[in-house]
Amino acid sequence: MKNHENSIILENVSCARGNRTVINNVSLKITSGKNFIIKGQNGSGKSTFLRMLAGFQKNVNGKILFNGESIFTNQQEYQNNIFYLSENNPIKNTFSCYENLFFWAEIEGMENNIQEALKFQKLENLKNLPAKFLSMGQKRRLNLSRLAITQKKIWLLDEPVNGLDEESILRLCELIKKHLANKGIVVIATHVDLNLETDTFYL
Amino acid sequence: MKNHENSIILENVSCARGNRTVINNVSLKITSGKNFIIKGQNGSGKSTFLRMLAGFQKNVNGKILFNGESIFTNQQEYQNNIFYLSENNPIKNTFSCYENLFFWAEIEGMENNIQEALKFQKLENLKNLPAKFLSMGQKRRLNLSRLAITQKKIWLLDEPVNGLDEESILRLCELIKKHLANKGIVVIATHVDLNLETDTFYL
Amino acid sequence: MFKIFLSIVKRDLKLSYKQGNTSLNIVIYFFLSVSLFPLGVGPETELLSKIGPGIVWVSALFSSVLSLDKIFQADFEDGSLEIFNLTAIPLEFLVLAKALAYWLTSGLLLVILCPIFGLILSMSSKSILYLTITMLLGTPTLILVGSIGASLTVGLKRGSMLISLLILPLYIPILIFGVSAIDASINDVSAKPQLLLLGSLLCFSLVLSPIASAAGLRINME
Amino acid sequence: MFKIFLSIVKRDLKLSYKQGNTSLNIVIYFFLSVSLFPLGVGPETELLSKIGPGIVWVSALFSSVLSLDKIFQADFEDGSLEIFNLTAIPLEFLVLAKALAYWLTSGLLLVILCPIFGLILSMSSKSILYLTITMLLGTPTLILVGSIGASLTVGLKRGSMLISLLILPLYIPILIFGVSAIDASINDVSAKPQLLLLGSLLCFSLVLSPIASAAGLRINME
Amino acid sequence: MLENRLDIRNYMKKLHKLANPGKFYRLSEKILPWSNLLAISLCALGLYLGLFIAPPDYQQGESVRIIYVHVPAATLASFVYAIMAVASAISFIWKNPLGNFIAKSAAPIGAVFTIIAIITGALWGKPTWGTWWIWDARLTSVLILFFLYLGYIAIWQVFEDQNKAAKAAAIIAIVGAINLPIIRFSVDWWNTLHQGASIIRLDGPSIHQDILIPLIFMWLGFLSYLISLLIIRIQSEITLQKIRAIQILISEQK
Ligand code: HEM
Ligand SMILES: Nc1ncnc2c1ncn2[C@@H]1O[C@H](COP(=O)(O)OP(=O)(O)OP(=O)(O)O)[C@@H](O)[C@H]1O
Ligand SMILES: Nc1ncnc2c1ncn2[C@@H]1O[C@H](COP(=O)(O)OP(=O)(O)OP(=O)(O)O)[C@@H](O)[C@H]1O
Ligand SMILES: [Mg+2]
Ligand SMILES: [Mg+2]
Repeated sequence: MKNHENSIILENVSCARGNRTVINNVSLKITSGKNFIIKGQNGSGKSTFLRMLAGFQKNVNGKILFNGESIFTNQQEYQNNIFYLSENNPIKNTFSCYENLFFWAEIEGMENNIQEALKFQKLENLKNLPAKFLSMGQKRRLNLSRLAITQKKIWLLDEPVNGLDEESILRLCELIKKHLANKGIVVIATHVDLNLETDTFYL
Repeated sequence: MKNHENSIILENVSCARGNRTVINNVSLKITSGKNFIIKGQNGSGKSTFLRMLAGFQKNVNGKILFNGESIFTNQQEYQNNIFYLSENNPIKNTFSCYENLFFWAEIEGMENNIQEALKFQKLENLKNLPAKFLSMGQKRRLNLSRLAITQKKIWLLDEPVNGLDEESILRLCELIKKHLANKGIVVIATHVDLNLETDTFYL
Repeated sequence: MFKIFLSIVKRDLKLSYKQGNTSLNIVIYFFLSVSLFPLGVGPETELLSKIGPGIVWVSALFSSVLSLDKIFQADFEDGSLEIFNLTAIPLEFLVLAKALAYWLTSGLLLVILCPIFGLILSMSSKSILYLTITMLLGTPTLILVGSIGASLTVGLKRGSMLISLLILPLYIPILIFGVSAIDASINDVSAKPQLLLLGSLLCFSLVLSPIASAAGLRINME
Repeated sequence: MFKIFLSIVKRDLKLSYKQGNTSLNIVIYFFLSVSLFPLGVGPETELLSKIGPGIVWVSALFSSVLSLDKIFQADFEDGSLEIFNLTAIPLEFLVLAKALAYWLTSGLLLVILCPIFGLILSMSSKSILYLTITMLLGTPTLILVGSIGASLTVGLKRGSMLISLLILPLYIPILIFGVSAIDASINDVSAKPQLLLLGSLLCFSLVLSPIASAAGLRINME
Repeated sequence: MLENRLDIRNYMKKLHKLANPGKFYRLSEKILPWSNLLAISLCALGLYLGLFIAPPDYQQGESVRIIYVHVPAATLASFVYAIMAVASAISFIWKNPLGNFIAKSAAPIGAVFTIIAIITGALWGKPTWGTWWIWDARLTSVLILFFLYLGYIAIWQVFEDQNKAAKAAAIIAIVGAINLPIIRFSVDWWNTLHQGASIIRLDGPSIHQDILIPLIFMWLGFLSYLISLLIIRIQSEITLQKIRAIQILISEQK
């Protein structure tokens, strides 16, 4: 499965938040192997867009098709393909970096790759530090290091490089390229220009 | 007082976090009227540096002088000069934007300027929306809008433009320039390049 | 599936240990709370043994429910819940796992300790036996029922007031059956009906509350 | 200065109103706890009225401190506390303002409600009067003392239950004086010494607890 | 534990002033042998007098002899807390670490005295009152004292940063001191089963000489023992701080 073409197609999709339609009649195609970046002003609906793709939004009109099938027909199965990185970091302050990562790895059944994941974001030295002592960027990097573990096909990354230093951004870009080479899907919402070959969509 | 020269001078300042010395023997001068930017990798101590200037860090060695006087001798008085923008947003989710801002304004005795502050970050339309419905960038902007109200001389901004769109960044830069023109002090920790004339310090 | 279930339980136990909601603390809280009542009511042993079951039960309620309303809060706020949603296990299992971990660190301990408190409150050995049994059946139910309320109020949308108004009174039947089972045993009436009711309440809530809580979480997650 | 004090109180009242469930939870827990004892004791009114004051007091204590340990938590975590630190008012005033707001949404409510509960527990009108007076004097003290513990544990995710270990013992004098004042009034002895003691405890804690709490907050703020 | 190098330098300086060439160490080294000697001899004497010479009580019989352990332990339980509170207050106000060391070292000792008082009291209560335990004000306030000790000890464990722990613990010690007058006067304020004050009274002690004298010996013996223990524990606490400081310095230099 991993090296097959995958695609997400949106047809006339609208999505409301509260009583405002945030995403209005969007049609587009997201293909595997190519990075897809969403840009737009604050509050234009980038995060909403990603949440919609992850199946978290309820008030969705129109069709969203993953490999030809609506994502809502087999939602649980579809959602198993998704790696979603939200604006927050799902990190427990009292757990060390290692423990935090270990738990998420366990949930995915990938406990063996943790060392590698820590190395990917240069967190080996901080391995045993409780996460509450991490700086903001370090926390984000700990969250991002889940990417090095996951086997999921669709990566939805909401402002992944927020607060990261340049070096970390480069490392992230490398990983994304690798995933794309494996025919994965990557959708990123960001304000920062990344050095990636992209389809860009303006909300 | 407002239009006088102000300066912060650090002499051989060190500061520790946990059992690690994060800031090591730093000597520098921050002058009013010129933007001062701190750069460095994640975890290099930028936030610690700002917290130290705000008087929040305890394990500080060396001298920190504001207008020639150590900031620790009259700490309460010195701290009254400080506007500190942390990495978090001190926003109550159940309060509307207006209510959030109103409270901080009241604390500073500046309730009359709220409309202006909301306008500054284009939040007029969201005025009555509970803050939990704001997008990440909008929250940051709400926090930043406190800048338009404050009368404080020293601005310490920790990653102020995190998650902001370009337009908002420009508006912020305008405000900073205005403050500098009034001989204010601005110290910013950030990874993003701002279009400002700066002294830059690498940690 | 079961492995993931276990690892959630393990994580929650570890979290509660690291956050210091350790067994010791709960014991002390319970102990203090039980010992406050005699202070308020006076030291006459006969009176104490009479209201003893009520005291132990109310103290158990307070100490086991103390932080129950926040059981999903942290996972909700930091986005962990969303990640759970993207794994193979259904949310119902997550609820069950979290409730189990919570019970292991609070309810179970109270059950083990309540004979001691029965002695302190001069209860007879028979009513202590019944106290222990009712607590064993009742505390998990308290926690399961409480988790429904916690799931519904996790996002703190408007109207959360109404929800807690609905859920909190659900503790009442558990308390009433628990206390009256012990009373029955004291008066040499069979306590079987009460125990059966408590047992069936437990079974009910074991099935219903994960479903209801998961639904509640989904509502608030949008 | 006073204006800022007021605006903090106002904010906290508004916050607790918007988050809805806190005051209501308190009332419901109070109600649950108080109404359970007639059940354990049986309906003999004489007995009930005897243990009534103790029960109301202990219940009030538990329900009013239920969420007290979180009184500074939100402000600490989102950085509001740091901003307070940069204003002209000392942290001690902030503590006082927050304690006042907390009391208005919890303690005051219990004071207003306790005549009703006194009636439920068949207490005489005289002891209900004294119950109300002692609660009026005692609940603010409870909250002020509790805020010390809350300030000490605010930064520690670990050890949030520790507050009970630290602070509950300190509630006991308040409880004892409160109950014994009512007992004295029932036995037609003057309750003046107890009331005076309660009053002086209140005065003490009004002065000491803001200082101690502010010191605790400063420790945890680093 | 000392958290960082900068602080350690200051700390070492302070410690040196206090400990190494300082007054405390020299003074304590002088006191220690004497307090040891006094503790052993006074207790031996008191026990001999109390158990073999003093007559049994005409009401309570032989069980009255528990008094020779119960009363010293009970009074010292409060006394140690008072020391803790004062030492904490001093070190909190004048930012001197020695007070914290004293308080930290005293807490477990006080907790043990409290436990001894409670256990001996319970043992005594069974024959005289017919019950091990009742919830009256004296007994309960002593139990609270025990919890306060536990809380104080716990707070040192909960904070990672020992400087913070010291301050937090100091606050608790000071605030908890409110319990002391309650213990002392509980027998006057409430009618309880427990004995009223019979030794330290304005109008002189109201118990018989034969019991009073061994009791005083025991009390002084306990006090000497307390002083010995305290000195040893403070010394080891100071040494421990130094070892940790040096360890951190070494690890920083690597
Ligand atoms: C667990 C039960 C008990 C506890 C916790 C306890 C506690 C105490 C305390 C704290 C004191 C010291 C009071 C002070 O410093 O002023 C004390 C003194 C004393 N206790 Fe107890 N006690 C208990 C049981 C008993 C019993 C059963 C008796 C004898 C009937 C007894 C007889 C005394 C006497 C004679 C004194 C000396 C009173 C004075 O002169 O101040 N105690 N006890
Ligand atoms: N208690 C502690 N023990 C050990 N290390 C700590 C402790 N507290 C903070 N640190 C470390 O202090 C360093 C400085 O953190 P700081 O937040 O100042 O970094 P920063 O430059 O702002 O980074 P970022 O760009 O990620 O915001 C980090 O490496 C952090 O891990
Ligand atoms: N319940 C609601 N009622 C009204 N508007 C809402 C509600 N919830 C969200 N919104 C609005 O939805 C819009 C989309 O938010 P979203 O988080 O998707 O923006 P975004 O593009 O990610 O912005 P940012 O760049 O700041 O992250 C925002 O304008 C927000 O104010
Ligand atoms: Mg967004
Ligand atoms: Mg930072």
